[in-house]
Amino acid sequence: MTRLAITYALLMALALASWLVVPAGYALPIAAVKAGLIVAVFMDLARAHPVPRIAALVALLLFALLCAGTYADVATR
Amino acid sequence: MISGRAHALRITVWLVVASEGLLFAGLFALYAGYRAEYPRGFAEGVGLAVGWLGGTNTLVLLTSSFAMAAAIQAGPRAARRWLVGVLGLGGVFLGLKGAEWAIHIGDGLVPGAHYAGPHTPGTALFVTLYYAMTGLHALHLVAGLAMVAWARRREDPAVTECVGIYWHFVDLVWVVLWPLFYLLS
Amino acid sequence: MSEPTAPPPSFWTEPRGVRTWLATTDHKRIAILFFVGTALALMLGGTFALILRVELVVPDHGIVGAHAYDKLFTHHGIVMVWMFMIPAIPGVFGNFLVPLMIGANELAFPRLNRASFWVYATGACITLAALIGGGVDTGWTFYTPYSTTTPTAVAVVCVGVFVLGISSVMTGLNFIVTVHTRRAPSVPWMKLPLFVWTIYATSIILVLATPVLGLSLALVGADHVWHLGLFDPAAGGDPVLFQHLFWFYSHPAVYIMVLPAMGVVSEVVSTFAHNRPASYGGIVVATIGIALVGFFTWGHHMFVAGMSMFDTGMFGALSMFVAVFSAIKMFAWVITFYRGRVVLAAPVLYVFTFLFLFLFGGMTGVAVATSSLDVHWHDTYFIVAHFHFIMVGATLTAYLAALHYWFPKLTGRRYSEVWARRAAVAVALGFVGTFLPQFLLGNAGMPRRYYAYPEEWQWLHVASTCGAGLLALGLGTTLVYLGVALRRGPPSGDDPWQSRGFEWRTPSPPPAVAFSAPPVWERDAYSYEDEVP
Amino acid sequence: MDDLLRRALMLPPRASSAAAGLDHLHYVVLGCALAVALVLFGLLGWFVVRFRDRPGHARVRPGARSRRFEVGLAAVTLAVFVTLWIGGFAQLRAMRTPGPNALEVYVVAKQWMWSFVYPDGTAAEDELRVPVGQPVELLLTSRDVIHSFYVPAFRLKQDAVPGRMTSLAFTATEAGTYDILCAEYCGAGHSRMRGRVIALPAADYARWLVAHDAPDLARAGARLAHERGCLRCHDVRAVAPPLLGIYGRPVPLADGSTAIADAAYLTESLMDPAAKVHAGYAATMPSYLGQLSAADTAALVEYIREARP
Repeated sequence: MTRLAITYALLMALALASWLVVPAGYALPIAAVKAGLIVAVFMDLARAHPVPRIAALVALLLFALLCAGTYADVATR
Repeated sequence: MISGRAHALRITVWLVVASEGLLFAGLFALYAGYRAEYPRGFAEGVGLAVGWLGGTNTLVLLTSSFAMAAAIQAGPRAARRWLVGVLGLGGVFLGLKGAEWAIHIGDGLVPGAHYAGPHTPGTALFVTLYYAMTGLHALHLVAGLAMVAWARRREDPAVTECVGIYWHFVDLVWVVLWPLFYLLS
Repeated sequence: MSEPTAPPPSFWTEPRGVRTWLATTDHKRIAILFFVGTALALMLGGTFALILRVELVVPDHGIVGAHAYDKLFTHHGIVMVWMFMIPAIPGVFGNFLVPLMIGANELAFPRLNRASFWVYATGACITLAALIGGGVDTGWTFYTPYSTTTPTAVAVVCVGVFVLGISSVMTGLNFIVTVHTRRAPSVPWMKLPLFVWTIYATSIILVLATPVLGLSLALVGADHVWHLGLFDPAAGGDPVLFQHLFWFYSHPAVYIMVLPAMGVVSEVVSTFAHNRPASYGGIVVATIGIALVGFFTWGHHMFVAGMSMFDTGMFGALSMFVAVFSAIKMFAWVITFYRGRVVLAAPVLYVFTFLFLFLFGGMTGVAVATSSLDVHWHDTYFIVAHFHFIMVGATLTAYLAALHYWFPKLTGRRYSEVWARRAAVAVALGFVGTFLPQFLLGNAGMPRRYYAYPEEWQWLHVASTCGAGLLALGLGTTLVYLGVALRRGPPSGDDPWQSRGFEWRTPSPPPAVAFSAPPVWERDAYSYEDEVP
Repeated sequence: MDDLLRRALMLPPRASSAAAGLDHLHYVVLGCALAVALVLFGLLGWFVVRFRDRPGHARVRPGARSRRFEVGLAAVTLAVFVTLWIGGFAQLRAMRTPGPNALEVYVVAKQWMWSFVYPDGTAAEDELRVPVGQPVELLLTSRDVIHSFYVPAFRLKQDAVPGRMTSLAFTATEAGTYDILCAEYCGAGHSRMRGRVIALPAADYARWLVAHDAPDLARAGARLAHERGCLRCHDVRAVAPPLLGIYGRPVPLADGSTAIADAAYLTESLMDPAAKVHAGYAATMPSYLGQLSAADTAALVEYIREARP
């Protein structure tokens, strides 16, 4: 339970920082950190069986692939 | 080979999360492509957003995610109370989101032909993507609320855990959506 | 279903009554329902194809007008791709055989399995309603801005295909969880039959790629109804971005179509060569490799669409990697016949056709991926011939091989071997007659989806139509003798091909509950070593 | 032999500098396929006959195949495929870089016809005249849906995407008339949307240029600039970037990069002003997409090219 509370506090801190303090340039990296925390702790992927971990990794890889392929096409035209 | 219902349910919910994640990937790819083509139009679009509503919604959803995680670890009686918290916070999120949409529609920020927002090239696309992505997210959130209500009645730890993972996924999508539409101006 | 004459009780006869069939959660009965659905789709799609081929016999107006022609090739594409090619082998043979091959009585979620069929039927009905109600003339690729501006029933077809997509995801989900959690103890991962590996890999693509198709068609449908302008050039939208979303699904989709066919070929080759597959590990690596690397190559459909040179280079190179996996399988299949005991029958004749056509289908894919040749060939009949070599040449022939190979397993009866061989030869010759001329048409520069064409190419079209007639004759004959065998075929026994496959270790046709307890199989699915003195 | 093979494969005659290279790569790939087919089906045939099931067929234990053999075979196959790609991609880069001082011709595709605008402002429907031996660069766009400008004899095609400018570079090598076809499905008239490329020897092309009286394009452009209100903003420094004298000079862009103010940049700025925004200026210029005919666009560009501060 304390593990969850600490993570929750961290997430709220990061959200508030990204919102009020930190310049816009860091918004996406902070979002990535928060996403990582949610997946690892709240969704308990850190201690999960390898199969869900592989599924999450492949989904993330394909998500990034589609965004990168589309962005690269427009950016390098 | 771990057989057993909990393991099968956990794989299933992670596959659903992966599948829904890729449903959002298409929209994120469109956002990436159009942001590359119209950086100024998108920056101006982010300027239009109601900052405090977005921020508050982020804090609300993070709290609901914490409540859900607590419900998974808690005993049957405590879980039911945590899940009421999740339902409440989810409702608050939808309320704020509805208010936000009402404000924007009032300002004429409507996708498609009746768009009356700033005419910087790309801003109309930004608004259309805003409605598409937050709309799809809200749809998934409503589905999540229905599943949480069902899990609360079932009082089956395996079911609660799976619904929890799906709920965290909905929160995860919002965590990434929030900077795109509220911070990156 | 007609009642075979007093056979032992099997899943055909177990719970009686049509209502039990419609509400069944038995994976074997759901497989038969999928067979009926996909066979009807094949016949409908095939009829559209024949009308197209008869129309193209004359360089200008033939039997249908230009607008009707556009609708026909669109419907041919939609019905064939989403109602036959994608659901057929996983829906019919995956459903029937995967539980039998892993020693399970059922899929992980029987009710989800039933739902996946009825969602498929609903999606098919919605799509067919739109096709009858006015039809769609955008091509199965729905390129914007034409798809968002044409006044045809695009929105309804988008809903129909979206629902078919939901059925795909359901089926994929079910198979993945089944293979992970329902394998009998004597079937560890590295003893899994190759057909189960291909269904598992296909399910990964079904679950991960279909949502992106769902989104792109939802956007086209919504744009058609509420004019969102997301891809409308006048509002600053970029049609090339739609193509990115569409092909991100549609290239992995062609691997959804070919991977199960490869699984069938692996099984048939191993059985009729009575030999262990040449490289079990190599085929498994290639199967999973195709499923994952298949996602990296969608851009080779857009070399001349206005995509940047950087992306063109990246996608061309990556396409070469996915081609290597197919090549590995081709080598493995051929070498499996080395030092075997080769028995010739209809299934293996279809597999020889598969090997021949898949080689040239695959190599023309490599040729197009060089990106410079694609500038000449893109959107011409060369591409039509390339993907028909894979879709019809490889997947349909493998489907027919599966139909003949597992006909005894499904029905407990033998088909007429003489007629089967004649039909196989007719299908092979008819296919080559249909699509070889189209390679030449592509070289000559005839674009795709052309209603009228210059006269000098007419003789090639006439040849192609004759080939199509022979192909249709071959398929029609197959329908006839299999129908006859269903009623009056002699009993086949439990393992007519002396195969070591796990699926043959249960009675044919299997009872409603195949395994009273998890089976214990000492010898694995390819253990033909006991034939060697 | 080369021509015999070309004719056997139904390939059209070669009329552009890129055609020969493509055909030879075509032969190489076809050769690879046939060689692999010969080996594979030779083996298959031999195995099926040699090890067919017959009475007294003594089974022999199949030798264990080493993993090195499999990986080696895969590596060789990959090497061949990647080599083919390297050759192909090199050809593509050569095809897509226009030659020195290429003749720029605007191509506008519209549901079911092609129209061309030459540098001297004359417009033509369905007929593109080009000099043999001189590099040509086509600047393609579309008024409605996606079309694809395809000349089989040149082995070249390029999609014309609405709202954007795409380019196709080639050099005609043989005088003659070659079909233009539309290669991207665009509706009922897709198969009727045909034109002709007429490649003329340099002398005949020069005579053709003189023969038809080309209007003074720059004057026509100036007239248009007035009519369409361009001059209301341009050259008012505070509102819009200057037009006079910028042709060919680098333009600083809002995102920090610079672009050369050539015909493509000016046309794009007319059609899609926000694509490349001049540094320091707000992107408030409306789009003229669909309001300016190809001839007007060429006239305006000519006006900007000729005008002096």
